[in-house]
Amino acid sequence: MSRFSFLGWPVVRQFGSGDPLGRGEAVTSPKTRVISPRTSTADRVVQSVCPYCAVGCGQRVFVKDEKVVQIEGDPDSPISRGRLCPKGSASEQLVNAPGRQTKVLYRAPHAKDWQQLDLESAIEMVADRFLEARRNNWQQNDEHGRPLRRTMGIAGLGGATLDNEENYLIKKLFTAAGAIQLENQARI
Amino acid sequence: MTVSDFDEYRPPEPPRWRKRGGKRRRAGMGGDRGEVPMVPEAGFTSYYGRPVVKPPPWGDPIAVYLFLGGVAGGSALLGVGGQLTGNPILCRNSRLAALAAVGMGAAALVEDLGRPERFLNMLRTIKLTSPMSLGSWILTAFSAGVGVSAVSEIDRMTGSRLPLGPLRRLLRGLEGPAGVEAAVFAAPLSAYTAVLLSDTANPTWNAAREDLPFVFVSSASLAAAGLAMITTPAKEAAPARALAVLGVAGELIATRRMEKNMDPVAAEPLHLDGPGRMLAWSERLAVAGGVGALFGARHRLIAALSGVALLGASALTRFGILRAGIRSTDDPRYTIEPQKNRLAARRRAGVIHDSITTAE
Amino acid sequence: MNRLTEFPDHVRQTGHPRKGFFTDTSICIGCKACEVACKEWNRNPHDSKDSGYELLESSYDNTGSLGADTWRHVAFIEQDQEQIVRARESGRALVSLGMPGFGPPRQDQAPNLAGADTRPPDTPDFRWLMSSDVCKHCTNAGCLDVCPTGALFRTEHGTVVVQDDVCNGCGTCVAGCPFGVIERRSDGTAGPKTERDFTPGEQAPTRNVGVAQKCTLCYDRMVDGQTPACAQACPTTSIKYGEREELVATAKERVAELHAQGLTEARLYGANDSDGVGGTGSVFLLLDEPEVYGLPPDPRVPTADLPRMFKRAGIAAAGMLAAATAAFLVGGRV
Amino acid sequence: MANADCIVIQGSNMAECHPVGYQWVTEAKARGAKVIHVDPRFTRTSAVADKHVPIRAGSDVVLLGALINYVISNELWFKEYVLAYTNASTLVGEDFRDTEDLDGLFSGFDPETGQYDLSSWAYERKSGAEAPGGHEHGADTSARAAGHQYGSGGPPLGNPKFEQDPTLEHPRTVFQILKRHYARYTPEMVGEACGISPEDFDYLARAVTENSGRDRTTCFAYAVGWTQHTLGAQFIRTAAILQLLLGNIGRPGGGVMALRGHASIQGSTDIPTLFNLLPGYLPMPKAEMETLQQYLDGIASPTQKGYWAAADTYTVSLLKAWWGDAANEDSEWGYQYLPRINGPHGTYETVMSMLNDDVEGYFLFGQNPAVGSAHGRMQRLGMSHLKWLVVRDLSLIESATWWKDGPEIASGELKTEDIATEVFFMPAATHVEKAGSFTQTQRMLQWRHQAVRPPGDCQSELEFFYELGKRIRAKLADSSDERDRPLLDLTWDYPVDEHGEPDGEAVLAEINGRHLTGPQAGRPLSSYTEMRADGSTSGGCWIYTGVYADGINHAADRKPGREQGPVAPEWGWVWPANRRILYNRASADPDGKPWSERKKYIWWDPEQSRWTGEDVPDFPVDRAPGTTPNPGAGGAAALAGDDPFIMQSDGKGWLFAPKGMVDGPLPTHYEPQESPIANPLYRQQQNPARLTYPRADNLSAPSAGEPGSEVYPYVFTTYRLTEHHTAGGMSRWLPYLSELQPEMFCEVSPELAAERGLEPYGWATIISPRSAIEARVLVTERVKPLNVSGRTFHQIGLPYHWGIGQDAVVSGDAANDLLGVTLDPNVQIQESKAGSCDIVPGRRPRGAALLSLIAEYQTRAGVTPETGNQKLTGPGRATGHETKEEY
Repeated sequence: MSRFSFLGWPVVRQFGSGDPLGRGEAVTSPKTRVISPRTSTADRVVQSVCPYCAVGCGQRVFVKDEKVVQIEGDPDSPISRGRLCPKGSASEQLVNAPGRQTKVLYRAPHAKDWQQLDLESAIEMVADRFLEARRNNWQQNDEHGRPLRRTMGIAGLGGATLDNEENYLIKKLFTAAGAIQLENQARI
Repeated sequence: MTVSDFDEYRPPEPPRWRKRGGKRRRAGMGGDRGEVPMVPEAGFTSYYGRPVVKPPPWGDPIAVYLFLGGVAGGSALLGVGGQLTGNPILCRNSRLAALAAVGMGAAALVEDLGRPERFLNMLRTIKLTSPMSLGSWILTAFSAGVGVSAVSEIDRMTGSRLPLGPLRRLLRGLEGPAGVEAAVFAAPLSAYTAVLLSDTANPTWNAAREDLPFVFVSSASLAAAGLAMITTPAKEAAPARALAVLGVAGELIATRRMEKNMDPVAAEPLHLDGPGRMLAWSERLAVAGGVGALFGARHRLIAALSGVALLGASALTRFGILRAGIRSTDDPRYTIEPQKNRLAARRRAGVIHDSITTAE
Repeated sequence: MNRLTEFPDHVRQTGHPRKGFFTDTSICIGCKACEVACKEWNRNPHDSKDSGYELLESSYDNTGSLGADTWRHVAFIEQDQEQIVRARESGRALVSLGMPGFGPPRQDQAPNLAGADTRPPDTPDFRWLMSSDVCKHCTNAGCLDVCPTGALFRTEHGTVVVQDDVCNGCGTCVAGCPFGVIERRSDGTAGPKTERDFTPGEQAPTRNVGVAQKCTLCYDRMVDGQTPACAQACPTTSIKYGEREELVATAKERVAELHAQGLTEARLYGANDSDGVGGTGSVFLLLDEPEVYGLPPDPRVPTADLPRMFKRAGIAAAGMLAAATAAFLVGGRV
Repeated sequence: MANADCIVIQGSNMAECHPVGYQWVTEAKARGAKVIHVDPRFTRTSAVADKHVPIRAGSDVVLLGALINYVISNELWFKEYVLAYTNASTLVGEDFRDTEDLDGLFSGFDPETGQYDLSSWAYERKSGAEAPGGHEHGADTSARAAGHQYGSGGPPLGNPKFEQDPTLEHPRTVFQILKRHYARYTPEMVGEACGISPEDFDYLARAVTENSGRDRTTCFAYAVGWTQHTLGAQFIRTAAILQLLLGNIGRPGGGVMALRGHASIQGSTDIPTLFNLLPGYLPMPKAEMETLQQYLDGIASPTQKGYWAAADTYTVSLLKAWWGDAANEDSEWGYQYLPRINGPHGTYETVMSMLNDDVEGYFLFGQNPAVGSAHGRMQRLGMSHLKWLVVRDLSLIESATWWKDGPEIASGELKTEDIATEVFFMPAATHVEKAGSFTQTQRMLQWRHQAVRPPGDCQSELEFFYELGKRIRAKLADSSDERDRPLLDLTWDYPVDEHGEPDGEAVLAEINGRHLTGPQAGRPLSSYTEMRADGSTSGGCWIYTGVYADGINHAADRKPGREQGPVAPEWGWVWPANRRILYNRASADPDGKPWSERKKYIWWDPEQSRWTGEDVPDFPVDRAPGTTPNPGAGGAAALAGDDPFIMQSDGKGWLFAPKGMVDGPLPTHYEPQESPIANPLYRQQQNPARLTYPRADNLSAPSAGEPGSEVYPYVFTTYRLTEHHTAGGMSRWLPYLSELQPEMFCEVSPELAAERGLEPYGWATIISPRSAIEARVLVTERVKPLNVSGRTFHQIGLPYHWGIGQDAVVSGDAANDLLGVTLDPNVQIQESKAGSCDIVPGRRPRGAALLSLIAEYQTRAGVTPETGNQKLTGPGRATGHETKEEY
């Protein structure tokens, strides 16, 4: 309890109100009287789609102080009508999971553990390795001399929780690089 | 279980682990498949043998409080008796005992709270439906009286050396009325804890509701009397011995009545395992203490031993009752069977309007 | 019931209709979305802290029961044909009681079902019951009645809620609940993985340790006119939220519909305002006896007997006083 | 689905895997629809269905074939529908031989290659009718090879006039062939092969047929329970045939519904990260397609019916989108920039290449093959051969940590310090930390707005790959190597926000396409029909054209559902052209009238001379019902007024597939790769055209009748639980989901538990020819032993969500480790729904002893790489021999 005030004392309130048995409004605390859901105090609400299965349930993402404070079903969605399965209901924990990694990690050849690496170097290293592998394993023609124009040195396997736009860019880049071994969850 | 040459490389089977009473007794798939070693009777079904009602999170401090609260209540009565009958030693010793008991008891009570720092919230409201609330107010009122009277005694014992100043006169003046005030709340203090236990969904405690107050006031009486027999010379302790004998008699009778009135299934935990042994020993000690009080108590040592026996008996009663109740939540049978029986009995009697399960 | 118990219609005085749940277990798919949505909204810790993450040996149920951390709990019960037949029988017996109502069974109430063979030709040889349990928000709530601090209170919507800033964790309510719902959150043995904040990769301490916890029917959402998290998430509308009166009407329609299909095992739980807790705010449609789901078959709010208990305690106290008096009368002479 | 009168859920555990989708089933059921669940296990779906029919895993074609037989022999098919809208009356050529004639083989099988020559399956052409455009129908050898080269329209047929017999009496009509093909698929056979009782079959058959017709419709729903088989594509075909016969395609409450498991798995095939496809189901060019013209000829004949005829416009628009000005008439629109394929290069081939050290680098984005792919051990060992590995995920999944805590480290097969693979773990953004679109299972694109910035180093794939592409291009900027031109000429310039995140809408706009020249230059296309092959339009994925019509992101349309009708066209955008039900022309009769008032959906409005209704008509909107096309016409113009199947080259629904399926024009029952049961229908045990990979590290158990089959006497089937998500990367790291299903378990019947001494909730070890795993035992009557071919047949259920690693909240052995790699020849999906195994009580051995246990079983069973990999087991066996796939 915060500072004691005699008139706020439930004993006084219960006998001064219609709640002599002290089971209702007489015993509420100041905090209770101003309770409000964090969905209504959020800075903004963003419409999204559940990342788990392919039903495509609508989600509403509540953001407060640039943090996701709640994700729940979007009642507007004609697909899901506001409902979510357990996985969809756990989306907020997915985003804010304590076990989530937010730093780049690097394991050197033969190393026994991870080390930290800055993002900039990591992308640069990957780009170098991409080009090297592409070059090392280039196949220009097949046995009949017909063009193949491809590299077998690079492969990719994607999940199906990627956006269409992401898949598009990946497919475009890999194809232009001649890296044909690109697959995704759809085959698994 | 040997299945291959590689068994030695298999990890050892870990001991079967249990979660919150969740995994014991595989009463599985509805429970009446005969896999339930404990409850073989047909017709009993449960959800994987899991409890229906939960035990309150009350550990030993609560049993200690039940015991000490009783000791305090009884002592306060002995104190006021001594006060009114001119038995200052009994009066003094009982007042001090009451203060010590209620002090430690209250401490035990606070100790057992989930948020001890919020113990003052007990006086946030007066709730007629809450024995704990009423009890808190009783305890407070009682403590006030006991405190004033006992502090006065302490002051007297220390040769009026407490730094009380002008308050001393006030204290001395209030001492008597305070003792009486405490005595007014003493019996309720001893009795309310029975209601506290019975006014729950706990199968055993609730089934004992008719007679548990009698057991508790008897136990309080014999315990306070026993303590007085230890602290007070035999000459001054005669009323305590009488109270002890009455208490023992009362407890023996009340306990038997209680069990007779209880649902037989709900009464079972009173005889099982640790609680059962405690209650059995409680009775033996009570009888021994009572006999000692009745016949051998002019002898100081016998009186003291009887007193210890009585205190022990009371403590065992409280621990026994508390734990029997907690034990009764362990097995859903104690909840389900009496309820099914009483529902069936009501239906047989033509009372069919009050079932929680309805077909329409 | 008595002068200390509440009236079923007490909330009418607040100007708000009484809110509640109707959980229709006949369409529950056991997905546990309600459990997760509830924990997620109320930021409850997960329920495996004292055990590690292990199977609970109860079909697909691995949270065990309602408790301080699990406010929605889905039960899974596997039954063979014999049990199904028995459930149908017990349900039919209930129908033929012609209840609720006063007096002996009325013949006109359900003649067609009482006598007929209600075992449809396709009685399955197996079934898997699923049921999402929740706090009952009783009309006469044991937990609320015994709470000494006023931490538990009856909201203007007729629900029963713990004020976590008031509760001192005395635990009386735990014993007071006939359904084993409310529980004190244990003290912080929670592993680091349970704790979380709204920051990825960071953790916050568990809230409300040492305080009694149970379903609030999402009081915070309700005051804002929002649906409780579990009901909003429920994919099949097995959990329905709304005004209790309407829900009870829906429930009665539904049970009649199932009976008409010969499914006499269907029955309502908590829809009767004359029962031992004055009816519940959370009403259930069950497909077997309540104890099969871990629900008490005849719960009774302890407050119903409280006046009597006070009286007995009064007599006992008087007896103690008398004994003490007698002791001084006797002992004074010795 | 909510409009269906009967819903058969088969090969899917819908209530568990798609709980929110299941609301429509619940709703239909509440309205009186019958729901039947056909599945090996009694699952949560069965629990809320009207009936559960247990079936032996992998025998679905027998059941569906028997339903087809039931429908035909009891004259229950929807005659007007079948006659008007399917190829039932078309005649097949004289050379065709059915499996009934050849004991399990169709005509055209080449035991040398293990493949079919499809030419004998062709329709009979009317005498004198010449295939226009010089496109030889049928005998075209390039069309013979694997199905991975065809888009959704199937292969080209041209538009010759085929022989038809509207009386359906000619023995070579599709209808009669169908009838003969399934004549032996009887209820008795269903009992023998599937373990389904005659009563259950009767119940199912009645339910389906009584709820089909003018007034009523039945819907089939399937998921990976069908696709993950060596017969997967044929399972779906069987259901489609049945539904066509019953008139349940293109109508409300009908159809064969795929239930897909991932947020955008539909999208990732539409815009495929798949080796054999370009966006919009255009095939990846093969080596022999040296010119653009050859490529286009391989897709579609411009004179065939339907919208595939315009494939040239889709292809050129795609090339324009990718290579901009470098794609011009002189450069064949940049066709030569495309790499070529010359065989399967799927994920499993890739892993085998890794083991051969042919792959240097591997990107994993949001995928956990160490747990989620078949034969996990091969996956992990493959990765240990890489030079470098990039793992982009939310947490440290097993595929990122196998080098230090994987099962092979524990068994001693790998030592951390010996592994030379460099591993980059790059944290990814979650779905709320990036904007973009998902395509859900009914082809709806829905836009997600960005809610917050990704934390720390986390990045979206969009940002990462855009950045990677920029750097690669920068590093090559000075290159004069002709091989680098495709990268350098690539249109790779998207607007970025202040944090460097590319604008997803700009990418979507490119996918949608725009006019490049002419008065409308710069304007987004509003329909794929606006695409041109002359370089005046661009568009990255023709089927998505229209999503950005008028410059508005229609995927972000969000008019609340309750403010719209049931079709809700203003929520999201459905390809193609925002159509919610495909082929919905079939919801009206040939005259354009609804089949019934109750099932009206799209109909012809004679006053306005337009198709109208609740949805966007999937048909030329002004093509009147009676229209007969100009004989010379091609494409959409060639569609008759009653050709509802606008993507099929003859406008009809295919009961018999003369093209497109490489393992048979009609679905036929074969046993799974591993089966303790002998094929009760033919001497041919397995699908002869399946793709096998005989390797010492990919052994198969002997099938029925072969020595050693008793060593692996049980069948396991893998599946998912509601509480987890695939390999667990998005669920096993979350306490709320982990606590709901904390441990790996197996589900066995009480009978099997008794037979093997398995203790309830104790441990069991499950051994397959590839691996052995341990699991807690759930003994449950939900798994029933079936009586199949006169013997008791036990199935073991295994959820596959767990994996061995140290970072997840919960971990456990991975069921997929048990699986081998054998693939469906049409789509190269692995068989993971049925495999042979043994089960014994107790935990599995640790360390090297685990390998010894597996080896001991292999020795006892006498398995070799050849075991189970004979293509032919029946008729041609004397001449057939083991085939090795040489790719």
